[in-house]
Amino acid sequence: MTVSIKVRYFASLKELLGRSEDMLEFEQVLSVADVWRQATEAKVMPDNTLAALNMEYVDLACIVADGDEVAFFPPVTGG
Amino acid sequence: MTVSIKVRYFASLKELLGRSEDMLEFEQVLSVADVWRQATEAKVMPDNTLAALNMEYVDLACIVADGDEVAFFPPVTGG
Amino acid sequence: MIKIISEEFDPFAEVQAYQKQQQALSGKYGATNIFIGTMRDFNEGERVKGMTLEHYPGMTEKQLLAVVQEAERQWSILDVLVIHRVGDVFPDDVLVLVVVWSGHRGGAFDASRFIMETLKSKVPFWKKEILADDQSRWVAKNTDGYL
Amino acid sequence: MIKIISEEFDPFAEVQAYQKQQQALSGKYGATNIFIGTMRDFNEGERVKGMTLEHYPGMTEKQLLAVVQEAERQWSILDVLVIHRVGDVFPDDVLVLVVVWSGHRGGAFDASRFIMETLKSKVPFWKKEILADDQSRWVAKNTDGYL
Repeated sequence: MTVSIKVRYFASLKELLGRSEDMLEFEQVLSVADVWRQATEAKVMPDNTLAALNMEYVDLACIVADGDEVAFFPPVTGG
Repeated sequence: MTVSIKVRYFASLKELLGRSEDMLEFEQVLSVADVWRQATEAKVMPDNTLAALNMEYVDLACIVADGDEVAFFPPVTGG
Repeated sequence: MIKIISEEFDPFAEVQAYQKQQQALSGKYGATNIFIGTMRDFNEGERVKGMTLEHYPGMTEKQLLAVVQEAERQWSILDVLVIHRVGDVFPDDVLVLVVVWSGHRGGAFDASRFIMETLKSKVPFWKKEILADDQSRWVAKNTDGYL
Repeated sequence: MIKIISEEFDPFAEVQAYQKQQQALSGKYGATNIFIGTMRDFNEGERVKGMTLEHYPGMTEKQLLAVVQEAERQWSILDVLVIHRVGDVFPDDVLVLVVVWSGHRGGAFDASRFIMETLKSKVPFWKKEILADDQSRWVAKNTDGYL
Protein backbone atom coordinates (compact mmCIF):
# COMPACT_ATOMS: atom_id res chain seq x y z
CA MET A 1 0.00 0.00 0.00
CA THR A 2 1.20 3.49 -0.82
CA VAL A 3 1.53 5.89 2.06
CA SER A 4 1.28 9.58 1.26
CA ILE A 5 2.24 12.31 3.66
CA LYS A 6 2.68 16.04 3.62
CA VAL A 7 5.99 17.50 4.85
CA ARG A 8 6.14 21.13 5.93
CA TYR A 9 9.08 23.43 6.66
CA PHE A 10 9.05 26.67 8.61
CA ALA A 11 11.21 29.73 9.20
CA SER A 12 14.93 29.22 8.55
CA LEU A 13 14.37 25.61 7.40
CA LYS A 14 11.94 26.80 4.75
CA GLU A 15 14.62 29.21 3.50
CA LEU A 16 17.35 26.58 3.67
CA LEU A 17 15.34 24.17 1.53
CA GLY A 18 13.84 26.83 -0.70
CA ARG A 19 10.28 25.52 -0.30
CA SER A 20 7.57 25.32 2.33
CA GLU A 21 6.27 21.81 1.71
CA ASP A 22 6.64 18.48 -0.06
CA MET A 23 4.17 15.70 -0.80
CA LEU A 24 5.82 12.34 -0.29
CA GLU A 25 4.62 8.91 -1.46
CA PHE A 26 6.34 5.68 -0.44
CA GLU A 27 5.79 2.00 0.25
CA GLN A 28 8.11 1.30 3.21
CA VAL A 29 7.68 1.99 6.91
CA LEU A 30 9.32 5.37 7.50
CA SER A 31 10.30 7.24 10.63
CA VAL A 32 10.22 11.04 10.91
CA ALA A 33 14.01 11.02 10.41
CA ASP A 34 13.55 8.93 7.24
CA VAL A 35 11.01 11.46 6.00
CA TRP A 36 13.61 14.20 6.36
CA ARG A 37 16.22 12.16 4.45
CA GLN A 38 13.81 11.25 1.68
CA ALA A 39 12.35 14.74 1.29
CA THR A 40 15.63 16.65 1.43
CA GLU A 41 17.88 14.21 -0.48
CA ALA A 42 19.67 13.52 2.79
CA LYS A 43 20.65 17.11 3.60
CA VAL A 44 22.27 17.42 7.01
CA MET A 45 19.52 18.36 9.47
CA PRO A 46 20.47 21.60 11.28
CA ASP A 47 21.21 21.29 15.00
CA ASN A 48 18.18 21.78 17.24
CA THR A 49 15.67 21.07 14.49
CA LEU A 50 12.27 20.24 15.96
CA ALA A 51 9.79 17.83 14.43
CA ALA A 52 6.01 17.65 14.71
CA LEU A 53 3.66 14.89 13.59
CA ASN A 54 0.10 16.08 13.07
CA MET A 55 0.89 19.23 15.03
CA GLU A 56 2.28 17.49 18.12
CA TYR A 57 5.98 17.48 18.96
CA VAL A 58 7.56 14.09 18.29
CA ASP A 59 10.87 12.30 18.42
CA LEU A 60 12.63 11.67 15.11
CA ALA A 61 12.18 7.92 15.65
CA CYS A 62 8.36 8.08 15.38
CA ILE A 63 6.79 6.13 12.53
CA VAL A 64 4.55 8.03 10.12
CA ALA A 65 1.28 6.75 8.61
CA ASP A 66 -0.84 7.53 5.55
CA GLY A 67 -2.32 11.01 5.62
CA ASP A 68 0.07 12.30 8.29
CA GLU A 69 1.50 15.79 8.27
CA VAL A 70 5.14 16.00 9.30
CA ALA A 71 6.75 19.37 10.03
CA PHE A 72 10.35 20.46 10.62
CA PHE A 73 11.33 23.78 12.12
CA PRO A 74 13.97 25.56 14.21
CA PRO A 75 13.57 26.38 17.93
CA VAL A 76 10.56 28.62 18.44
CA THR A 77 11.03 32.31 19.25
CA GLY A 78 7.59 33.72 19.95
CA GLY A 79 6.34 35.93 22.73
CA MET B 1 12.81 70.63 79.15
CA THR B 2 9.30 69.67 78.11
CA VAL B 3 8.98 67.23 75.26
CA SER B 4 5.80 67.32 73.25
CA ILE B 5 4.78 64.62 70.82
CA LYS B 6 1.78 63.70 68.76
CA VAL B 7 0.34 60.17 69.08
CA ARG B 8 -1.86 58.78 66.32
CA TYR B 9 -4.10 55.71 66.18
CA PHE B 10 -5.48 54.00 63.09
CA ALA B 11 -8.14 51.49 62.10
CA SER B 12 -9.25 49.13 64.90
CA LEU B 13 -6.97 50.88 67.46
CA LYS B 14 -8.64 54.19 66.73
CA GLU B 15 -12.02 52.55 67.42
CA LEU B 16 -10.72 50.79 70.54
CA LEU B 17 -9.49 54.05 72.03
CA GLY B 18 -12.35 56.16 70.70
CA ARG B 19 -10.04 58.82 69.27
CA SER B 20 -7.55 59.29 66.45
CA GLU B 21 -4.82 61.23 68.22
CA ASP B 22 -3.40 62.60 71.44
CA MET B 23 -0.95 65.38 72.16
CA LEU B 24 1.43 64.37 74.94
CA GLU B 25 3.74 66.55 77.02
CA PHE B 26 6.26 65.15 79.47
CA GLU B 27 9.65 65.74 81.08
CA GLN B 28 11.18 62.24 81.27
CA VAL B 29 12.87 60.11 78.61
CA LEU B 30 10.11 57.94 77.14
CA SER B 31 10.18 54.92 74.86
CA VAL B 32 7.46 54.20 72.29
CA ALA B 33 6.02 51.63 74.75
CA ASP B 34 5.97 54.32 77.48
CA VAL B 35 4.10 56.61 75.11
CA TRP B 36 1.41 53.95 74.69
CA ARG B 37 1.10 53.50 78.47
CA GLN B 38 0.96 57.22 79.14
CA ALA B 39 -1.49 58.03 76.34
CA THR B 40 -3.87 55.11 76.93
CA GLU B 41 -3.77 54.99 80.77
CA ALA B 42 -1.93 51.67 80.47
CA LYS B 43 -4.51 49.83 78.37
CA VAL B 44 -3.31 46.42 77.25
CA MET B 45 -1.79 46.81 73.80
CA PRO B 46 -3.53 44.44 71.38
CA ASP B 47 -1.41 41.61 69.98
CA ASN B 48 0.39 42.42 66.75
CA THR B 49 0.15 46.17 67.23
CA LEU B 50 2.64 47.98 65.03
CA ALA B 51 4.37 51.22 65.93
CA ALA B 52 5.82 53.96 63.76
CA LEU B 53 8.01 56.88 64.72
CA ASN B 54 7.90 59.75 62.23
CA MET B 55 6.36 57.43 59.66
CA GLU B 56 9.02 54.70 59.90
CA TYR B 57 8.37 51.37 61.56
CA VAL B 58 10.12 51.13 64.95
CA ASP B 59 10.56 48.81 67.86
CA LEU B 60 8.64 49.64 71.04
CA ALA B 61 11.94 50.26 72.81
CA CYS B 62 12.82 53.30 70.68
CA ILE B 63 13.17 56.60 72.52
CA VAL B 64 11.05 59.52 71.35
CA ALA B 65 12.14 63.16 71.08
CA ASP B 66 10.48 66.56 71.03
CA GLY B 67 8.28 67.08 67.97
CA ASP B 68 8.09 63.38 67.12
CA GLU B 69 4.97 61.73 65.75
CA VAL B 70 4.29 58.27 67.16
CA ALA B 71 1.63 56.04 65.60
CA PHE B 72 0.02 52.76 66.66
CA PHE B 73 -1.96 50.53 64.32
CA PRO B 74 -2.94 46.92 63.62
CA PRO B 75 -1.33 44.76 60.88
CA VAL B 76 -1.84 46.38 57.49
CA THR B 77 -4.34 44.92 55.03
CA GLY B 78 -3.98 46.91 51.81
CA GLY B 79 -3.71 45.76 48.23
CA MET C 1 5.06 57.20 40.16
CA ILE C 2 2.86 56.45 43.12
CA LYS C 3 -0.66 57.75 43.67
CA ILE C 4 -3.24 57.36 46.43
CA ILE C 5 -6.72 58.17 45.17
CA SER C 6 -10.14 58.28 46.75
CA GLU C 7 -12.21 58.12 43.55
CA GLU C 8 -13.00 55.13 41.34
CA PHE C 9 -10.40 54.84 38.57
CA ASP C 10 -9.94 53.01 35.28
CA PRO C 11 -6.64 51.11 35.50
CA PHE C 12 -6.32 50.78 31.73
CA ALA C 13 -6.77 54.49 31.13
CA GLU C 14 -4.18 55.19 33.84
CA VAL C 15 -1.60 52.82 32.34
CA GLN C 16 -2.09 54.21 28.86
CA ALA C 17 -1.94 57.84 29.94
CA TYR C 18 1.20 57.28 32.01
CA GLN C 19 2.94 55.24 29.33
CA LYS C 20 2.24 57.91 26.74
CA GLN C 21 3.88 60.58 28.93
CA GLN C 22 7.04 58.52 29.41
CA GLN C 23 8.68 59.12 26.06
CA ALA C 24 11.87 57.48 27.31
CA LEU C 25 10.15 54.09 27.38
CA SER C 26 9.51 54.07 23.62
CA GLY C 27 11.37 51.26 21.87
CA LYS C 28 13.00 50.15 25.15
CA TYR C 29 10.35 48.26 27.10
CA GLY C 30 9.99 44.72 25.88
CA ALA C 31 7.90 43.68 28.87
CA THR C 32 5.09 45.21 30.89
CA ASN C 33 3.60 43.42 33.87
CA ILE C 34 0.37 44.73 35.28
CA PHE C 35 -1.32 43.56 38.44
CA ILE C 36 -4.85 44.70 39.22
CA GLY C 37 -6.41 43.95 42.58
CA THR C 38 -10.19 44.14 42.49
CA MET C 39 -12.75 44.04 45.28
CA ARG C 40 -14.58 40.71 45.46
CA ASP C 41 -18.14 40.34 46.74
CA PHE C 42 -17.19 37.67 49.29
CA ASN C 43 -14.52 37.05 51.93
CA GLU C 44 -14.10 34.32 54.51
CA GLY C 45 -17.37 32.76 53.43
CA GLU C 46 -19.51 35.88 53.72
CA ARG C 47 -20.99 38.28 51.22
CA VAL C 48 -19.33 41.66 51.35
CA LYS C 49 -21.33 44.68 50.16
CA GLY C 50 -18.67 47.31 50.42
CA MET C 51 -15.47 48.28 52.12
CA THR C 52 -13.74 51.31 53.58
CA LEU C 53 -10.02 51.64 53.02
CA GLU C 54 -8.23 53.70 55.65
CA HIS C 55 -4.62 54.87 55.31
CA TYR C 56 -2.02 56.95 57.12
CA PRO C 57 -1.46 60.01 54.90
CA GLY C 58 2.25 60.68 54.70
CA MET C 59 3.46 57.32 55.97
CA THR C 60 1.54 55.43 53.29
CA GLU C 61 3.23 57.36 50.49
CA LYS C 62 6.64 57.14 52.20
CA GLN C 63 6.47 53.36 52.65
CA LEU C 64 5.06 52.79 49.17
CA LEU C 65 7.90 54.79 47.64
CA ALA C 66 10.40 52.76 49.67
CA VAL C 67 8.92 49.53 48.27
CA VAL C 68 9.19 50.81 44.69
CA GLN C 69 12.77 51.99 45.26
CA GLU C 70 13.71 48.60 46.71
CA ALA C 71 12.27 46.90 43.59
CA GLU C 72 14.27 49.28 41.40
CA ARG C 73 17.43 48.32 43.30
CA GLN C 74 16.79 44.58 43.03
CA TRP C 75 15.74 44.32 39.37
CA SER C 76 16.74 46.02 36.16
CA ILE C 77 13.44 47.75 35.41
CA LEU C 78 12.59 50.94 33.51
CA ASP C 79 9.59 52.44 35.25
CA VAL C 80 6.92 51.72 37.87
CA LEU C 81 3.40 53.02 38.43
CA VAL C 82 1.45 52.17 41.59
CA ILE C 83 -2.05 53.46 42.28
CA HIS C 84 -3.92 52.54 45.47
CA ARG C 85 -7.51 53.37 46.22
CA VAL C 86 -8.71 54.66 49.61
CA GLY C 87 -12.14 55.53 51.00
CA ASP C 88 -15.40 53.74 50.23
CA VAL C 89 -15.20 50.98 47.64
CA PHE C 90 -17.62 48.44 46.17
CA PRO C 91 -17.36 45.02 44.51
CA ASP C 92 -15.53 45.11 41.14
CA ASP C 93 -13.86 48.42 42.05
CA VAL C 94 -10.11 48.43 41.49
CA LEU C 95 -8.22 48.60 44.80
CA VAL C 96 -4.65 48.54 43.54
CA LEU C 97 -2.79 48.82 40.26
CA VAL C 98 0.90 47.92 39.91
CA VAL C 99 2.66 48.36 36.57
CA VAL C 100 6.30 47.54 35.87
CA TRP C 101 7.95 48.34 32.54
CA SER C 102 11.16 46.48 31.82
CA GLY C 103 13.45 45.49 28.97
CA HIS C 104 12.87 41.80 29.66
CA ARG C 105 10.09 39.78 31.19
CA GLY C 106 11.90 38.33 34.23
CA GLY C 107 12.34 41.67 35.95
CA ALA C 108 8.82 42.80 35.09
CA PHE C 109 7.21 39.73 36.68
CA ASP C 110 9.50 39.62 39.73
CA ALA C 111 9.34 43.32 40.53
CA SER C 112 5.56 43.46 40.12
CA ARG C 113 5.07 40.55 42.47
CA PHE C 114 7.58 41.90 44.99
CA ILE C 115 5.81 45.26 45.04
CA MET C 116 2.42 43.60 45.63
CA GLU C 117 3.65 41.28 48.40
CA THR C 118 5.58 44.02 50.17
CA LEU C 119 2.75 46.53 49.80
CA LYS C 120 0.40 44.03 51.45
CA SER C 121 2.68 43.45 54.40
CA LYS C 122 4.31 46.88 54.91
CA VAL C 123 2.29 49.79 53.57
CA PRO C 124 -0.30 51.26 55.98
CA PHE C 125 -3.73 50.57 54.53
CA TRP C 126 -6.57 48.95 56.47
CA LYS C 127 -9.74 47.40 55.12
CA LYS C 128 -13.06 47.41 56.92
CA GLU C 129 -15.71 45.25 55.31
CA ILE C 130 -19.43 45.96 55.30
CA LEU C 131 -21.37 42.69 55.29
CA ALA C 132 -24.81 41.92 53.87
CA ASP C 133 -26.50 42.70 57.21
CA ASP C 134 -24.70 46.09 57.40
CA GLN C 135 -22.45 44.86 60.19
CA SER C 136 -18.85 45.85 59.61
CA ARG C 137 -15.59 44.15 60.49
CA TRP C 138 -11.90 44.96 60.16
CA VAL C 139 -9.95 42.57 57.95
CA ALA C 140 -7.51 41.12 60.46
CA LYS C 141 -4.70 39.92 58.24
CA ASN C 142 -3.79 39.71 54.58
CA THR C 143 -3.44 36.26 53.06
CA ASP C 144 -0.09 35.02 51.83
CA GLY C 145 -1.25 35.33 48.24
CA TYR C 146 -2.22 31.71 47.70
CA LEU C 147 -5.44 31.35 49.64
CA MET D 1 -9.66 32.43 24.88
CA ILE D 2 -6.72 32.38 22.51
CA LYS D 3 -6.35 34.53 19.41
CA ILE D 4 -3.69 34.83 16.72
CA ILE D 5 -3.97 38.14 14.91
CA SER D 6 -2.12 39.76 12.05
CA GLU D 7 -3.19 43.36 12.68
CA GLU D 8 -1.93 45.83 15.26
CA PHE D 9 -4.06 45.61 18.41
CA ASP D 10 -4.67 47.61 21.58
CA PRO D 11 -4.09 45.25 24.53
CA PHE D 12 -6.10 47.41 26.94
CA ALA D 13 -9.15 47.54 24.67
CA GLU D 14 -8.92 43.76 24.25
CA VAL D 15 -8.75 43.10 28.01
CA GLN D 16 -11.65 45.43 28.73
CA ALA D 17 -13.86 44.05 25.96
CA TYR D 18 -13.20 40.45 26.99
CA GLN D 19 -13.69 41.12 30.70
CA LYS D 20 -17.00 42.85 30.00
CA GLN D 21 -18.30 39.80 28.10
CA GLN D 22 -17.40 37.42 30.93
CA GLN D 23 -20.25 38.17 33.30
CA ALA D 24 -19.27 35.20 35.46
CA LEU D 25 -16.12 37.03 36.56
CA SER D 26 -18.04 39.87 38.22
CA GLY D 27 -17.46 39.97 41.97
CA LYS D 28 -15.24 36.87 41.84
CA TYR D 29 -11.87 37.99 40.48
CA GLY D 30 -9.75 39.60 43.14
CA ALA D 31 -6.62 39.48 41.00
CA THR D 32 -5.78 40.13 37.36
CA ASN D 33 -2.27 39.69 36.04
CA ILE D 34 -1.48 41.07 32.62
CA PHE D 35 1.71 40.58 30.69
CA ILE D 36 2.37 42.61 27.57
CA GLY D 37 5.34 41.80 25.35
CA THR D 38 6.27 44.72 23.12
CA MET D 39 8.72 44.95 20.25
CA ARG D 40 11.91 46.75 21.20
CA ASP D 41 14.03 48.72 18.70
CA PHE D 42 17.23 46.83 19.56
CA ASN D 43 18.39 43.26 20.05
CA GLU D 44 21.82 41.77 20.63
CA GLY D 45 23.40 45.19 20.32
CA GLU D 46 21.82 46.14 16.98
CA ARG D 47 19.01 48.45 15.96
CA VAL D 48 16.00 46.55 14.73
CA LYS D 49 13.64 48.37 12.33
CA GLY D 50 10.96 45.74 12.10
CA MET D 51 10.20 42.08 12.39
CA THR D 52 8.19 39.36 10.69
CA LEU D 53 6.49 36.81 12.91
CA GLU D 54 5.86 33.47 11.22
CA HIS D 55 3.68 30.74 12.73
CA TYR D 56 2.32 27.27 11.92
CA PRO D 57 -1.44 27.73 11.53
CA GLY D 58 -3.21 24.94 13.33
CA MET D 59 -0.27 23.75 15.43
CA THR D 60 0.23 27.20 16.96
CA GLU D 61 -3.37 27.33 18.22
CA LYS D 62 -3.26 23.71 19.38
CA GLN D 63 -0.07 24.18 21.39
CA LEU D 64 -1.18 27.50 22.83
CA LEU D 65 -4.44 25.98 24.00
CA ALA D 66 -2.50 23.13 25.62
CA VAL D 67 -0.36 25.66 27.53
CA VAL D 68 -3.46 27.48 28.81
CA GLN D 69 -5.13 24.20 29.82
CA GLU D 70 -2.01 23.12 31.69
CA ALA D 71 -2.05 26.44 33.59
CA GLU D 72 -5.72 25.89 34.42
CA ARG D 73 -4.87 22.46 35.81
CA GLN D 74 -1.97 23.72 37.92
CA TRP D 75 -3.55 26.83 39.45
CA SER D 76 -6.95 27.80 40.68
CA ILE D 77 -7.71 30.51 38.11
CA LEU D 78 -10.95 31.83 36.65
CA ASP D 79 -10.19 32.79 33.07
CA VAL D 80 -7.35 33.32 30.60
CA LEU D 81 -6.95 35.46 27.49
CA VAL D 82 -3.91 35.11 25.22
CA ILE D 83 -3.44 37.13 22.05
CA HIS D 84 -0.35 36.73 19.86
CA ARG D 85 0.53 38.86 16.88
CA VAL D 86 1.84 37.45 13.59
CA GLY D 87 3.01 39.05 10.34
CA ASP D 88 4.94 42.32 10.02
CA VAL D 89 5.51 44.24 13.25
CA PHE D 90 7.34 47.41 14.22
CA PRO D 91 8.95 48.80 17.40
CA ASP D 92 6.41 49.49 20.19
CA ASP D 93 3.88 47.10 18.59
CA VAL D 94 2.43 44.60 21.03
CA LEU D 95 3.59 41.05 20.23
CA VAL D 96 1.82 39.13 22.96
CA LEU D 97 -0.82 39.71 25.61
CA VAL D 98 -1.45 37.26 28.46
CA VAL D 99 -4.22 37.93 30.97
CA VAL D 100 -5.11 35.71 33.93
CA TRP D 101 -8.12 36.39 36.15
CA SER D 102 -8.08 34.70 39.53
CA GLY D 103 -9.66 34.89 42.97
CA HIS D 104 -6.26 35.49 44.59
CA ARG D 105 -2.99 36.98 43.45
CA GLY D 106 -0.72 33.93 43.76
CA GLY D 107 -2.42 31.99 40.99
CA ALA D 108 -2.70 35.04 38.75
CA PHE D 109 1.04 35.77 38.91
CA ASP D 110 2.16 32.14 38.65
CA ALA D 111 -0.16 31.15 35.81
CA SER D 112 0.64 34.28 33.80
CA ARG D 113 4.35 33.66 34.08
CA PHE D 114 3.99 29.95 33.32
CA ILE D 115 2.01 30.74 30.17
CA MET D 116 4.64 33.22 28.98
CA GLU D 117 7.61 30.93 29.64
CA THR D 118 5.94 27.91 28.08
CA LEU D 119 4.67 29.90 25.10
CA LYS D 120 8.23 31.08 24.45
CA SER D 121 9.66 27.56 24.52
CA LYS D 122 6.85 25.46 23.03
CA VAL D 123 4.48 27.36 20.77
CA PRO D 124 5.50 27.60 17.09
CA PHE D 125 6.24 31.23 16.32
CA TRP D 126 9.45 32.46 14.70
CA LYS D 127 10.84 35.97 14.58
CA LYS D 128 12.85 37.39 11.72
CA GLU D 129 14.40 40.75 12.43
CA ILE D 130 15.00 43.50 9.87
CA LEU D 131 18.08 45.49 10.83
CA ALA D 132 18.92 49.13 10.10
CA ASP D 133 20.76 48.21 6.88
CA ASP D 134 17.72 46.18 5.68
CA GLN D 135 19.56 42.91 6.25
CA SER D 136 17.36 40.39 7.98
CA ARG D 137 18.16 37.61 10.45
CA TRP D 138 16.22 34.88 12.19
CA VAL D 139 16.19 35.14 15.97
CA ALA D 140 18.01 31.94 16.93
CA LYS D 141 16.78 31.38 20.43
CA ASN D 142 14.58 33.00 23.06
CA THR D 143 16.26 34.22 26.22
CA ASP D 144 15.50 32.65 29.57
CA GLY D 145 13.61 35.76 30.63
CA TYR D 146 16.39 37.36 32.66
CA LEU D 147 18.79 38.61 30.00
